[in-house]
Amino acid sequence: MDKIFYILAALTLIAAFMVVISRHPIRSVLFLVATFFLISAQYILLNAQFLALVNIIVYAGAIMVLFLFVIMFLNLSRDLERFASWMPIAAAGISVGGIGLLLLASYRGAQISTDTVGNYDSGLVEQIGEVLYRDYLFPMEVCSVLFLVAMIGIVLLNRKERELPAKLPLP
Amino acid sequence: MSELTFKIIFIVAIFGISLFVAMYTTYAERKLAAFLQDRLGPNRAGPFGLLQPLADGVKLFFKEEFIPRVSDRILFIAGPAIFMCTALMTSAVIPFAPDLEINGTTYSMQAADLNVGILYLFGVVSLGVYGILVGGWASNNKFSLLGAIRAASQNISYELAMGLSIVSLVMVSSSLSLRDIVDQQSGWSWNIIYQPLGFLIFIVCAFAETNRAPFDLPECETELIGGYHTEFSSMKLGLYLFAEYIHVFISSAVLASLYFGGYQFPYVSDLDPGLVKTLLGGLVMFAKTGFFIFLFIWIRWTLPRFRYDQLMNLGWKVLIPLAVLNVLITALFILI
Amino acid sequence: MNHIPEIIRTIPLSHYVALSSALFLIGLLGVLIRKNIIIVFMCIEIMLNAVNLLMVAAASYRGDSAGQVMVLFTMAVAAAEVSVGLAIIVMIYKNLKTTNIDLFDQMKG
Amino acid sequence: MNPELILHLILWPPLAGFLINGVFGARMPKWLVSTIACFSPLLSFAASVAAYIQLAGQATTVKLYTWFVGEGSAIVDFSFLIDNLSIVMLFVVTGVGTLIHVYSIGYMSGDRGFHRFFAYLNLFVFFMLLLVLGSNLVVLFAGWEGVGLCSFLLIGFWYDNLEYNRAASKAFVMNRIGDLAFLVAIFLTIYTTGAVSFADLHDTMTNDVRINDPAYVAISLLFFIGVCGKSAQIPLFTWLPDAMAGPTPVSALIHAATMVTAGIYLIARMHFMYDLVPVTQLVIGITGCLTALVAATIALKQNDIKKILAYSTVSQLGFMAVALAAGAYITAIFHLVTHSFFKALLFLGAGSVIHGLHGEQDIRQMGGLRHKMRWTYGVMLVGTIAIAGLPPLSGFFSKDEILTAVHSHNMGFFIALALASAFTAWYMFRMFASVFHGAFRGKNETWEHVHEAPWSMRGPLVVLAVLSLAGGLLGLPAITGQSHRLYNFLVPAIVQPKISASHAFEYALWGISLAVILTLLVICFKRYGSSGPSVPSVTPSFFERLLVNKYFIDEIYERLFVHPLKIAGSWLMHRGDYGIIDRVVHFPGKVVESGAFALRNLQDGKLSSYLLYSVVALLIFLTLFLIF
Repeated sequence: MDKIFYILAALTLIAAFMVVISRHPIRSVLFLVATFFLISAQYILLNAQFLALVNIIVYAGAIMVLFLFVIMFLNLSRDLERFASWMPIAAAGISVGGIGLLLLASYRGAQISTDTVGNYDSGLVEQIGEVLYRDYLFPMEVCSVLFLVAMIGIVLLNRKERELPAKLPLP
Repeated sequence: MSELTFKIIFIVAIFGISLFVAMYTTYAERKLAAFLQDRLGPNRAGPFGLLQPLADGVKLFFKEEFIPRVSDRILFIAGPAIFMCTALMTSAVIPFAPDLEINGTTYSMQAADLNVGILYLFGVVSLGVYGILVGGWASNNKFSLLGAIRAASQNISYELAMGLSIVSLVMVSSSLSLRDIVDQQSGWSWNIIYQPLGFLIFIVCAFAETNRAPFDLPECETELIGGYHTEFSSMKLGLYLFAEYIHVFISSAVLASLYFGGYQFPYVSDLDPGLVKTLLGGLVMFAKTGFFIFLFIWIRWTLPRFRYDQLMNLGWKVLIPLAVLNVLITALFILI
Repeated sequence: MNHIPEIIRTIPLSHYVALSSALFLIGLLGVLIRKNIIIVFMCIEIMLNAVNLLMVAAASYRGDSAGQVMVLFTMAVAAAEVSVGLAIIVMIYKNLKTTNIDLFDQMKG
Repeated sequence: MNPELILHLILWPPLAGFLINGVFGARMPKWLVSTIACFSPLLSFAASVAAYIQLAGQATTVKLYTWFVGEGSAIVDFSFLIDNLSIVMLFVVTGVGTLIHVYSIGYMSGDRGFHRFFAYLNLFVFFMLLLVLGSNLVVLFAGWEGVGLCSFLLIGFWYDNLEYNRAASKAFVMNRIGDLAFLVAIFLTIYTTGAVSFADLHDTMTNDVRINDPAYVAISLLFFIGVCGKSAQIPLFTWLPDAMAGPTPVSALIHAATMVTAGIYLIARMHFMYDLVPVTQLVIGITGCLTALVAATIALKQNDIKKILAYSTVSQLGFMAVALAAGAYITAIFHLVTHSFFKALLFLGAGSVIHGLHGEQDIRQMGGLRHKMRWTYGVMLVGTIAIAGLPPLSGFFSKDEILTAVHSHNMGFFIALALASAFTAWYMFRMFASVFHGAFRGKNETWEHVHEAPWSMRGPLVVLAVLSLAGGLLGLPAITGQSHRLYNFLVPAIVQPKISASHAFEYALWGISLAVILTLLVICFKRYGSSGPSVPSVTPSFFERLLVNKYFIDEIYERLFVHPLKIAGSWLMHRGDYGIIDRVVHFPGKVVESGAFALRNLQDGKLSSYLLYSVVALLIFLTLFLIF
C-alpha cells in the first residue's frame, strides 16, 4: 500500500518536470494542474483532507484558471518559445545543482525525527479551524486585508487611462 | 461481499444511474419543450419516443469524427474528456439513500463520505471549467475561445456567490459532510426553512454553473454559433452535451440534499434502518432530484437569455452582496 | 478513512523531504531556464507547493495543526500574489507586446 | 526682578525678532515687521534700564548652564556678567541701536529686502549683546564672530552688486585674520592661566603680578591683533571704508557706533592684563597714533561723504586705542560713548542727505543743502562741532580728556593726537561746508527733488543730536568743579587712577584747541563754503596724490600679500591640490568607480539575470549557513 506514495511522488516529479520542459504554455498549465492534483493526493495520504481540497480549489480551480486565462487572452501559443541560450542554461544548471548539493548536504547533516505523534485528526477541518481562529486570528484578518489590497491594486493596474482631449478647447 | 467490492459495484451503479438519468433528461427536455410549445416532441423511436435518446446516441457515435487541422489535437480530444470526467466525479459525495444494513454490515449508499464533501463538490465543479477552456481554446476558433472564456469567467464569478450561500448553510449545520447535512434534516426540518435566501442564491448560481438557460451564454447560438463546442462533432460533441445533462442531474441532487433533506421525508425518516428505508429513501431522493430537473427544464423553456453584462452584474453586484448579507443574518440568528 | 495514513506512516518523513526538495529544484530550474514570464511564474508556484508539501508532511507527522494553518496562509498569499502578478504581466504585455523575460530589460536603476 | 530674568529680557528679544522677521517676514506687512524689529531692541533697552536700577555697582554673574569643559580644568559656562562696564555698553548698544532701527524704517522703506534687513539688524544686536554681556572669553568670542557675520551680511546686503559683495568679503577676510589671533589668544590664555572667565583671569593676574611676562605679552599682542581687525587699526583698517557699501544705518550702527568699538571694549574688559604689559601698551599706542593720523589725513582728500565719515571713524578709534595705551581705559570708554552718539548722528545725517539726494554720495555734487534740509542741517551742525571738539559739546570733553591723559603719558603720542584732531576739525568742516553751504553743484532735476527726511528718520536724529550736545556732561573735567560721573560709575569695574592735570595745562589746552579749531572753521568755510572741494590740480603734488590714493595702502597690500599669496596659492593648487592631494583622494574613488563600472554590467535591467542573481545569492547564503 505504501507504494502509492512512491507512485504519486514519481508522477508528481514527472508532471512538474513536464511543466518546465513543455514548450507549449497551455500544456505547461495543464501539467501544472496535474502536479497540483498529485500534491493534493499526497495531502489526502497525509490525512490533510481539508488542505487537499483547498489546494484543488485555490490552485487548480482559481489560480491556474487565471493562468490559463491570461495565456489564452494574450494568445501566446502562436510563437512556441525557444529556450534560453546555453550560457544561462549552464548558469542555471550550475546554480540549481549547487543548491541541490547543498540541500543534500544539509539533509545528511539534519536529524529528522522519525517518531510520529498519533494525532491523525490534525488535518481535519475542525482542528484546523480551531487553531486558525484561536491562535492565528490576527494573521487571518491580515490576510483578508491583503486580499482587499490586492483587489484594489489589480483594479487600479488595469484601469484604462483616462484619455486627454487631443486638443485643449480654445477659450 | 466485502466493502471494497460493494464500493466498486456501487460506484459503477452510480455512474450508470447518472448516465441513464442524463440520457432521459434529454428526452424529458424535448418532451417538455414540445409540451410547452404545444408540439408533440419525439414520438417515433419506441413507444412515446422513449428510445429517442438511444437513437441520438447511436447517431452521434456514427457521425464523422472531425478534427480541425489547425487545432491542437491532444487538447482537442482532452477537452470533452475532462469535462465529462469532472461531471461524473461530482456524484461521489452525494448520499443517494440511507445506509443499508444487512447481516450486521453497513453498506453506505454514498461513494465517499468525505468530511469535507462540500469542498470536494466545489473543487470538482471548479475543475469543470478546464474542460470548456481547453476544448474551446484547442479548437483554434474565435467563437470557441470566446465561448470558453465566457464560460470560465461565468463559472468563476458564480462560484463565489454559491460558496458564500453554502457558507451560511454550513454555519447552520456546522458540518462540511453532505451525509451529516442530510441526516440533520430528518422529517420536515429541511434547510430550505432556515436558508430561503441561501437557497435562492444557490439555485440561481446552479443555473449559471451548469451553463443552462437563462445563463447559457457560452453556447449562445445567436452570438457565438455554438460557443465552445462549435468545432466539435460526433461523440465529442455528445460528451459535452451529455456532461451538461449530468451537471443538471448532479446539481438537482445537490440541491435536494442540501436544502430539501435529500432522502429525508416524513415517515421515511422514522423507519428503522433496513432495505425498506433505503429503497424508500432512494425513491424520495430521486423524486426530489426529478423535481429539480423538471425545474431546470421548465425555466430553460420559459425565460429568455440574459445579456452578458447583465449576467455579470447579477453575479457580482446582486448575488454576492445578497450572499454576504445572508451570511450576516445567519450569523446573527446563530448568535441569538 | 484513517487506515490509509496509518500505512503511509511507514514511509519516513525524510522521503517527503526528498520529494519536496526535488520538486523545489525542478521549480527553480524552470525559473532559471524558461523565458516566458508566465511559465516562470508557474514555476514559482511549483516551488511554493514544494514548501507547502513539506510543511503539511511535517505537520501531519507531528500531529500539529499549526503547520497546516501556515500552509493555508501560504495559499492565501499565493492567490493574492498570482492575481497581482498576472495583472502586472498583462500590463507589461500591453506595453511591450511580449512575455519574453529577456526583453524585460528596463529595470535599470 | 532677579538678575536672571533681567538678563533674559535683555538678551533674547533681538534673537526673537530675528527669528520672527527672518522666518515669517516675507509674508508679514511692513508695519508689523518694523514694529517687531524696533520693539525688540527697545525691550532690551528697557531691561538694561532695569539692570541699571537694580544691579548698578555690583558685578552680577548669571550662569545659564555649563557650556563645555575645556582641556584641563577650564570650565566654560554659558554665563553672563552684568557689571557697570557692561551696563554702559548695553546702553550704547540698545539705545543707539533702537534709534537706528527707528531711523531705518524710513530709510529702508522702499527696499525689497525690508524684512531681511531688519532680521539681520536684530541678529546683530543679539550678537552684540552676547559680546558685551559674556562673562568669559568664549561667550565673548561667540558674540564677536556673530557680529562679524552680521557685518558681512549687511555690507553685502545689496547682494546683486558685485562690488558690494567684494567689500563684504574683504571685511570678512580681514576680520578673520584678527579672529584667528583672537582664538589663539584664547587658547594661550587657557593654556597659561587655566581660566577663561574675566573674574578668574582678573584674580589670577592680579595675584601674580609679573610685569612684561612673555606669555602675557604674547596673549595681549594676539588680542590686540584681534582688536586691530575688529576695530580697524593699522594694518587691518582698510576694510572699514569699503564697508560703507552697506546701507547707511548699518554704517552708523555697526561700523561707527557699536561693532568697531568691540575691540576697545575688549581691552577695557581685559585692562588688568594690559596694565601688566607696558610693551604691548607701547605697541597699541604707536598703532593708535598712526591710525589716527593716517586715517585723518586720508579723510582730508576724500570726496565720498560716507568715506570721509568712515576714515573719521578709523581715526577716532585710533584715539581710543591711544587712550587705552595710556592706561586711561575709562577715558577710552567715555570717548567710545560720545563717539557713538555723534558718529551715529553724523552717519544718519549723511544718510538723510543721501536719501534726500536719491543716492548721491559725492560731496562735489552737493552744496547749499541747508536751504532745503533744515533739520538735517541743524543736527549735522551739532555732530560736526561735536567731533571737531568745540566746547561744550560731547566730543570736546572726551577728546580733551584723552589728550590730557596722553600728555602725561607720552609726549610723542600727544603731538600726534593733537595733529590728528586738528585734521579732524579740518576735514569735518570741509565736508560740512561743501554739503550745506554755497550753491548746489549737482544736476538741476536733482535739486528739484531734494527733500527733508521723514519723521521716522528725523526723530532719531534729533535724539542723537541732543545726546551729542549733552553727552559731555557724563564726564566733566575736574577744572569745572564737577565730578566725573562716568569715572565714578565705572571705577568698580575698571580699576584706574583718575586722570588729572594741572589747571594751567588744561586752560592752555582748551585755549589752543579752541583757537585752532575756530581758525580752521573760518578757513574751511572760506575755502569750501562757496565752491566746494577743489577740482584736483593738473599736476598734483606728491602728498596730494598720496592722500587721494589713501597712501596706496590697498595697492601695497595687493602687492605685498595678495599677489604672492595668489601665486603661491595657484602653485599649490596645481602642484599640491591637483597634483598630490587630488590624486590621493581620487585613488580610492577611482578604484570604487572602476569596480562599480565592472559591477554595473550585472545590473543589466534584465529580469532573467536578476532571477539568476537571487538564486546565486541563495546558494551563497545557504553555503554560509551550512558552514557556520
